Amino acid sequence: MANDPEQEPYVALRAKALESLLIEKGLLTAEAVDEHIREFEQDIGPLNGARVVARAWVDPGFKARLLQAGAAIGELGIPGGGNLVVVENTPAEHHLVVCTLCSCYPWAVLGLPPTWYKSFAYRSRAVIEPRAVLREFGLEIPDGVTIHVHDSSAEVRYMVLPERPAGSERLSEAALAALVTRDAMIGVAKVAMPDAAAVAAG
Amino acid sequence: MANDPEQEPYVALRAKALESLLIEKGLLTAEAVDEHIREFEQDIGPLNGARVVARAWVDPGFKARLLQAGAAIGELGIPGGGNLVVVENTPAEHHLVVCTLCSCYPWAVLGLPPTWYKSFAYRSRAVIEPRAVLREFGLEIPDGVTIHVHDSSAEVRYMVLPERPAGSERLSEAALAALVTRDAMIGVAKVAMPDAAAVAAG
Amino acid sequence: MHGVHDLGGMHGFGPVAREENEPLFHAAWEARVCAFEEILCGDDRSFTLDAFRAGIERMAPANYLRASYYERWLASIESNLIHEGVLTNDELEARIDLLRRDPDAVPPPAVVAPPPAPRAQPPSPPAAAPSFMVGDAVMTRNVHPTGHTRLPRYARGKRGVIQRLHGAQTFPDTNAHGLGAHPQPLYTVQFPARELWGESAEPGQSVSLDLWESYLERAPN
Amino acid sequence: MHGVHDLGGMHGFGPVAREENEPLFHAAWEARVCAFEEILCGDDRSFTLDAFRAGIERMAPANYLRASYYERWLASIESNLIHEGVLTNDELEARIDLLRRDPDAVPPPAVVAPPPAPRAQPPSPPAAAPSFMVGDAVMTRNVHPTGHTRLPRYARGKRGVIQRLHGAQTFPDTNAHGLGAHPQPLYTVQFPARELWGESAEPGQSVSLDLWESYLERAPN
Repeated sequence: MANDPEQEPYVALRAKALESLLIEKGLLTAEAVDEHIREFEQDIGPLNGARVVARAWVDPGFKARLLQAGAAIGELGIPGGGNLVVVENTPAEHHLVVCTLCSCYPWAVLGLPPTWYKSFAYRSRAVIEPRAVLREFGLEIPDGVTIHVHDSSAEVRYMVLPERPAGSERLSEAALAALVTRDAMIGVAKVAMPDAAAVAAG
Repeated sequence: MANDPEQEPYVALRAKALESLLIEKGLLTAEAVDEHIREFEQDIGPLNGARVVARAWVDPGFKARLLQAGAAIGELGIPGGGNLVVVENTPAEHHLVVCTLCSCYPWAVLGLPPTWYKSFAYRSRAVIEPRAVLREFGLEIPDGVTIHVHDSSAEVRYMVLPERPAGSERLSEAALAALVTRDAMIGVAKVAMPDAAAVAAG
Repeated sequence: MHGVHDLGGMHGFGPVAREENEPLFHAAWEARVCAFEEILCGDDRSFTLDAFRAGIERMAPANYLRASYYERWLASIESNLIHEGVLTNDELEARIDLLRRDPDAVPPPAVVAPPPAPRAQPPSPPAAAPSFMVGDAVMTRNVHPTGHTRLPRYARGKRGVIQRLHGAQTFPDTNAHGLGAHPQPLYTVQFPARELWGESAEPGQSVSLDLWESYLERAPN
Repeated sequence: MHGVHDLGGMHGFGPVAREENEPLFHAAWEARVCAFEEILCGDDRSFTLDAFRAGIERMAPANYLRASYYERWLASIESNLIHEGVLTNDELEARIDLLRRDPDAVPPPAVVAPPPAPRAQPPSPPAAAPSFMVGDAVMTRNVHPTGHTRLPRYARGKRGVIQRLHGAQTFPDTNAHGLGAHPQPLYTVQFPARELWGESAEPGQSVSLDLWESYLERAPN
């Protein structure tokens, strides 16, 4: 995606001019803008989703309620689950989330999307060649596994509940949460045990 | 379509560099390039098509052969009709030519296409809203008339044989040819008698 | 609309480029634009989310593809505010000129007037009861509206199965254009990839979309 | 490929802009590029017409939309000549640099060597006899190849009627990629606009396309 460096100063100037006019017209204050940026940076992000996943792994009752209705994230004090659908990866089914028309993404549990999720390449290809896309992410999905792609075309938001990694039986809920990556909750990665990850990276 | 004036010198430089290399490699000569340009400018063009149309209007035998096979343009000494299909406008049917994938155009009879024919707007819209496009050209096609759009997706080339205007019965073949416009042979205009045209313009 | 934003199934954009340790924003202005949208966009605010999306889609296709993500957001915020009469293009250009000449220019003191009321939306009839149940086979309609729609081009005229009901939700195709919310039942519809992509489909794949009832017809048996 | 070049039915490009008394070319370089293509492109020349078209389609989508018409031609001529080994990108860049610094630089005297022979195409089997007759109902296949094709996206999986037979012609989908001519019967297929555009179609309209036999299947009754 083009982010023309020569153009950036002009864009920054346009944004500054717009803010100046909107303040003048009473539509926002610089402080409100700052406060929203603080929220983007501190209050939302994939740690919320990771807590949800870890809880679902250790608490079958919560998991059942979560798969029934994403609003169950409210039990962990996380707001915004009213339009959330959580889909579960299993050895037979793999879920992947995309938004082909714009960049819909489950802010409540994952925060702001990474640039690749918003890229033309991901948006165009995830629905027509998900296996090829996942291979670029280093994730080979065997032919026997069905891939379900969720194209977020309305206000429903999708989060993937990844498979709990083998060998994680004795980890605490907090230790489990620390394993869960943003990419795993989008469906472009699996959750790995730290050792396994080190081996894979080696 | 963007023809960025600031970029043009660079494009011109690129074209010049390419020509210089191709001459050096013996793939072309500047004289051959000049000769092709002379042909574009002098030998091909809509006058050929206008001669074909006028002949078809005055010679029913020629018209029948032309509608049967575009190669009949060879009878007028015009080469390149082997892949030409001529389609006839009537009070009940209107034909329109486009190339949605690139810019295929019947060079043999019409020469090089105008920029609007190659524009993204014409290529995208002519197949889905031809009546709206024709209206922008000032041509209102009544609802009872069927519009046939020819999207030139292969090496077949299409030329429209327009309706002979009312009141042209006493005109010579040469005078008829002078009435026939390029746009009428693409299907975005009708052929008008000079007086009628003057009235319309007034 | 069939715009360049409707990217599903398109070719030619290359591999998915990822950035290691990507920052949340790549420039300070991006964060501010993101906050503008949060503050200004909503049903009872300056413009609706549907109008915001439609504003991005109305960008000239070459500009859409050339602009960065938050540049597209900024373009839509500007065009929606201009459309709603909150500001004019001349005001914006003048302010850009002022700040270009003097980056520290202090704009006139803020007018402590209440912000303009958002444009009233035309009333909508209540949503009808859902016509389809989970498991029903449906066909998406072969429609090609020139306005905003959330039925992607790759899923027109295709056969799928209702997978989930979501209750009635605001219809973007009207709401984006100030024509009212007209809530309709929303469904998750699952399509076999082969239905969408024919023999080009990868093996063992489905695609699900969230689609409003008026995008759907009952499938013939 | 589903590229931005596949424009049929797209929205967002505005009205058709016309230029009064348009010149044949808008700059001298355009005429020369047009002549290069005439000289270099052909079955027994440096690259085929299909490869020329595919070269345009391979442009990055944002560049395709931004470039002018003959800029796209120049880009494809360059990329095809580089692909065929006639010249290298380094040679091209060096020559551009030379001519930028000294517009009147005289290149080395022309080597009066014969031009490189065009790449040999793989042999093709002869074309089969046509499977369809005028009046036959056919369905276009729902295929989404990543390579060059002349079946536009808007006409995939649609029902039409054979209107004309054109004999066997080189198949662009293979020929564009140096995979041989593989001639196939070519047909003009006529589609009712309603089949293509559903209820968005204007009244009383057809669209005809020239389609190769392998794009087609016999339509079910």
